[in-house]
Amino acid sequence: MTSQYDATAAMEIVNADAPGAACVEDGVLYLEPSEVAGAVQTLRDSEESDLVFLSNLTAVDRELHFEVVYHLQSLDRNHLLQVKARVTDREDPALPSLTGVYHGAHLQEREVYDLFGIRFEGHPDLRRMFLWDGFPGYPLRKDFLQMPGQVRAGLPGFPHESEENAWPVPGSVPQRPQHPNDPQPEGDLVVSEEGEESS
Amino acid sequence: MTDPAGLVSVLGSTLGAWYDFRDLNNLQRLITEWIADWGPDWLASIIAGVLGTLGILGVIGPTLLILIWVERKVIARFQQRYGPNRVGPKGLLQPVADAVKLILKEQLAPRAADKLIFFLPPVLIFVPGVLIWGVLPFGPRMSVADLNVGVLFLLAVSGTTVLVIFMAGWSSNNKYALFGAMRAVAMSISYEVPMVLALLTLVVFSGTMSINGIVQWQQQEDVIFILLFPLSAIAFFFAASAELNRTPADISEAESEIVAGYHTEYSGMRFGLFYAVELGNTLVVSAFIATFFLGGWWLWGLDQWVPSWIILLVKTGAVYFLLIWTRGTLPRLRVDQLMGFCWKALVPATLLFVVVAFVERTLLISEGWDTTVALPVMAVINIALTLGAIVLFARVSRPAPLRRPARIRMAGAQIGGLRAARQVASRTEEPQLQVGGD
Amino acid sequence: MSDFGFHLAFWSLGAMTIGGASMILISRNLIHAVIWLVMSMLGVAGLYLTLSADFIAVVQVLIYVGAISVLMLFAIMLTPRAERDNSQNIKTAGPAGLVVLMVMIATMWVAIDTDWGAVREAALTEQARLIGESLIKHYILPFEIGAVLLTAALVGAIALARQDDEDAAIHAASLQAELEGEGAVDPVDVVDPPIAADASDSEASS
Amino acid sequence: MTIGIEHYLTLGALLFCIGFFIAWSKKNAIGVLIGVELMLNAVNLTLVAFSRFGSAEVALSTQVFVVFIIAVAAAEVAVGLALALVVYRNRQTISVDRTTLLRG
Amino acid sequence: MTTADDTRLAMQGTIEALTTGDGSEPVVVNLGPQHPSTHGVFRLKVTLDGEIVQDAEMRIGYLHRSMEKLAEERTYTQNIPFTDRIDYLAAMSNNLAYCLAAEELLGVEVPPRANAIRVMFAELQRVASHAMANGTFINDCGAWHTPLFHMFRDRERVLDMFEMTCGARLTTNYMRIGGVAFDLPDELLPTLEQFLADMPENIANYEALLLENEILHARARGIGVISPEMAINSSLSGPVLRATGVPWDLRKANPYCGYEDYEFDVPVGEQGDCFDRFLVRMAEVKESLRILRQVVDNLPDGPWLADVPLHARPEPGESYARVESPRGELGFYLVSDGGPAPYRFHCRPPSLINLSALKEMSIGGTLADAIVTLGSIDIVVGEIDR
Repeated sequence: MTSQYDATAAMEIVNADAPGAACVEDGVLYLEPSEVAGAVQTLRDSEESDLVFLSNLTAVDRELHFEVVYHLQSLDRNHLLQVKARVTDREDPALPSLTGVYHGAHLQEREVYDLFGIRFEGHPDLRRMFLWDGFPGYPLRKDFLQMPGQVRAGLPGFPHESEENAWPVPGSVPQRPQHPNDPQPEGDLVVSEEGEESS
Repeated sequence: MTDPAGLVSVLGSTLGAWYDFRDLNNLQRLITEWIADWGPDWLASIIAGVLGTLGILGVIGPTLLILIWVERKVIARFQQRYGPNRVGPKGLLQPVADAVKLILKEQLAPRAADKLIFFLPPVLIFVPGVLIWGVLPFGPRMSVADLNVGVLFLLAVSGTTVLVIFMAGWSSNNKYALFGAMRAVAMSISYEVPMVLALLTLVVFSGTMSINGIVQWQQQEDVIFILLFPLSAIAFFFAASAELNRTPADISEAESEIVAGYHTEYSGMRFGLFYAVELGNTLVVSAFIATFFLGGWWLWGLDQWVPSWIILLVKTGAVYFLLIWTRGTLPRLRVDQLMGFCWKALVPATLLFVVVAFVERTLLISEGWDTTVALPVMAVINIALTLGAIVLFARVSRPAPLRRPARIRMAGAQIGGLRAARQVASRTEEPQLQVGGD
Repeated sequence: MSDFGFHLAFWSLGAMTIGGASMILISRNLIHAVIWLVMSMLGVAGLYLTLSADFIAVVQVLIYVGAISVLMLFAIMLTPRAERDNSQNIKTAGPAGLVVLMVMIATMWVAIDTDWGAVREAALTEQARLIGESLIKHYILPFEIGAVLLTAALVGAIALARQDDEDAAIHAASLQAELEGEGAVDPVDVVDPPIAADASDSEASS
Repeated sequence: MTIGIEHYLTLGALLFCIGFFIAWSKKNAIGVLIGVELMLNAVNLTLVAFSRFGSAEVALSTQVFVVFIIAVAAAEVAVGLALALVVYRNRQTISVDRTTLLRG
Repeated sequence: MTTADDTRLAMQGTIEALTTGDGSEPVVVNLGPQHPSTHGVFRLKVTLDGEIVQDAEMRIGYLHRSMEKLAEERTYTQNIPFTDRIDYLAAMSNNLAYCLAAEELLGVEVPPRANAIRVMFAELQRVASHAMANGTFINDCGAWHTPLFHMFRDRERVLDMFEMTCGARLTTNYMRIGGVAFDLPDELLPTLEQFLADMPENIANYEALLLENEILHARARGIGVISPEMAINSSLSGPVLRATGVPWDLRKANPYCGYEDYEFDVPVGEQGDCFDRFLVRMAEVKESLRILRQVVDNLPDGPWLADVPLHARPEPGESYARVESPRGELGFYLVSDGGPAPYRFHCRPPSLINLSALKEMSIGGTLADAIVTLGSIDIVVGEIDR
């Protein structure tokens, strides 16, 4: 059975080599954005953690910051470790590339760059993979709005649910600045007869 | 009273009559004589020529249509499906439907194509396809042109197809077509050598270059050449199938690699011509294989009763089935493997058999052996030589990766990464699946 | 030799040969020139048939049309960037035309005027057998020399065509020169550069 | 009127002159080779004409001579094209008038 | 680009080819989106020197439907039909992987009968997908569709069984969060028994036809070789990884849906070339039949779907569930923020990641080898582009 590798043990390994590079927050290992490559290298090479297989590399747009998630798997010891790295700068998010450590990271990093816009320094061939080069914006970002009238991507509530308790965690959604293609307050865009404005 | 062509007269008076369809030559001879006595003789020769070509086109036309149907049905049967059965009774009209479809399709030409050289190949490829039929002997006196350099004529005409394929590939201004053309040219040039050498053994042994002469020699000696020179037969079969671009040597129109090879840019009836000529060539090549190695229109005396051209068509059908069979089952060889096989295997083998033919021929003549005894002995020797050559080649020429067997082991309990891999690899007991290797 | 069919054959094949040859003169594109050459050679093969030399006709088709023209097309393929126009060199075309014209008039006058003596009616039969025997019996020495010549040509062509590193360096250097637009590079400088050359050029060719 | 030897000889002469003009005036090396081939063909044609119309003992030797000419022509084309290839590699061109290295 | 630029580019190409390569001008050929053997709209820009491949560069994105963005707009149950359009040749495995991830997020307990049915259909899907993979691989080697049609006959029988249970052959949409959508129809088990009875004889025919085939050995042995270390570092998975000798199979390493109860084996190759991948797939089909035999023998009865409220709303958190799909390790990473729809829906595509080593495998071989290597990796473009 693949066991979850203990995050604190991994943190000791990383900190022993590069002090202050890793910290554990509610059971998940977070790495310093600048130290990611070195830390993952030590995790891969150390005999005890032996995380030789990069299973998954993806990113999540937590609206205040980007979160790049790595799932590292040890084949011989059969344990899996989830490592995260926060990128706070939303204008030009950048992170050191893992292509030096794992050859498998080439395509997955290009995908994250293509859909999130996170630049990976040191990646030999960082180009958009799915979309054409002139594509405006990065689709998987929460503020890449497709449907007019939406504050951000995502389903606010079940269709049958009423409006007010649509969002369980009030206050967790920061109000972001007005976006040009938001509907103007005068309501020139009439959504439906009931006139129920969602913004 | 036997007819000069060796036909036994069945009903006494039928011999030589125009309706004796066993030897179609009677018909032609009577018509030309009838014209000759009232009209100018040059008209008679022209009519004879026209009759000959009409006979050939009469044979090619329907057999081509039926062959397309037969090939698709047989390959379908290999692949556990029915093959064409919608158009006409049991799908017989499918080839007609294909032809009509191709005629109606629009004939595109790439904009940057070299117009003159782009439009010539479909016509020019038809010329050698039909010319070759002229030399094929359907019966003792039934061949349009019984040249005494028949074998050389056959090689010369099949040599010109190389040029036409090159023109097609070069002028369609398309990378795949260029690849296809280069491959086709390189391959048919190198496969002409084993073809020439294979036929050389026959010419040397039968002493004549005219194809009818070869068949008559086999009739005289009551032996068919495939028994005497099996390796030449195999070499000629493979070289001819390579010349025709058929699997396992269809690299010049390899669908999976270079889309459709030299006729990628051709559409409509132009592609139809390429396709029809390819099938026509397959038919004529299997007819020649039957003539050279299986005794052509002669079958141990049967040809005096049954019309000779029926025997030839039956043998051609058998060889044609063999060609379909290889096309249906064998995967394709790579370009360099094909070239290697030609120069490293076929050419030395056929050279060996040319020498063997010379030696046996001179022994036969100088010693004056009685052929009824000498030929079977030679046949046995030659068959042994063939098997020896094939086994020797199979052992010598295996490339490195093929020497080691491919093994599949079951991981059992050891699931993991590199360490588990080493443990699985180091296991000593017999692997579950072992394939290849010597 | 006088019936209508023979006349038809001779004049049509003659027209085909001369037409093909003259089209080579006119056509612009080199590939077209080779195609016209093939047509004129087929015409010549037909003329051999009218002269009932069938062995020579078949050998002509086999070797000229089957091999030599394909060899020329290969040469054109292997020189992709050489310009493929088939145009005449105007400076030499003028005087050449005159000389050729005079040679033609002279030979044609000789051909037509002289009396060639008794014309033999019966054509040779069984050419293949006779030529074969004479090659082995009477002309054995030229036959062997011919064999040696062919092998020499074979080995020579391969040795010339094979490209070693030195040629590659010269080829690259001449391309580089053309890219920067300077004049043609003298191969001698590439193979053993003058002493004063800077370091980069020397190890390019070593 | 019957087709005599003069017809074939004039045809051969005509072909020879065209080949000669091509070989002399073409700019491209392969064009020159084409011209040479035409000249050789013309010679072969006249030889076969002699073999057909000439006296008996000359008939065979001319045909053998034609076979030798064809063999030599093939060898000559092979070596000629190999030379053209080498010149192309060094000079990027096989046009005859621009490769004047030996002019000195 | 004007022809002047073309010639300039060609000259640069030649110069660097001359100084490095052996002197003939490199040709760039597009094994473009429309090509008979790229298994869908997948473009490989191949730089060739003569027939030798010097560089192979992938251009993908022709089938990109931005599934991960759409999934954020739909509830967990509405996302299930998306999953079987990601890898349309192994829809059941996709459904299974997504449902496992969602169940992990929602903390749902799956009844034993549902687990057994899931294992049954996952293994049936593996048999059908490997039949497709092996058939097209040999077709790329040039065999004129004959083995392909033989293997398609078996695939048809599996697809008929899918149609019997969930009405669809390819996009099955059969699994739900907490179990499967419908119970097995009555006529399924007899058909499955008949299928299991016929298959060994079919497989014996394939092995007789293909394993000793000298031309297939010549075309596939020693082509597209990759070392175990490079395979693991390039995150290859599935038959491509096992062919190099690494015995890694998620069904054994991280058993889900009760795989630990079934006794089966994991075939492992030795050289890691195209032929070994073909052999591993052939052996895996036999193992899947073994599992199917055991599933049919002790199929538990009881509920086939846990009572999960249709509008279940998971706690904020994330889950990463992985399944051994026919192409390799297929994973779903779901992040929930308490809303009805996943905050982030990511699918780990084994086809795309297996391609990261395509360049190393095909450089040095000929164009024909590159096609055979691409066929042996068994890609599905829907999964690559998502």
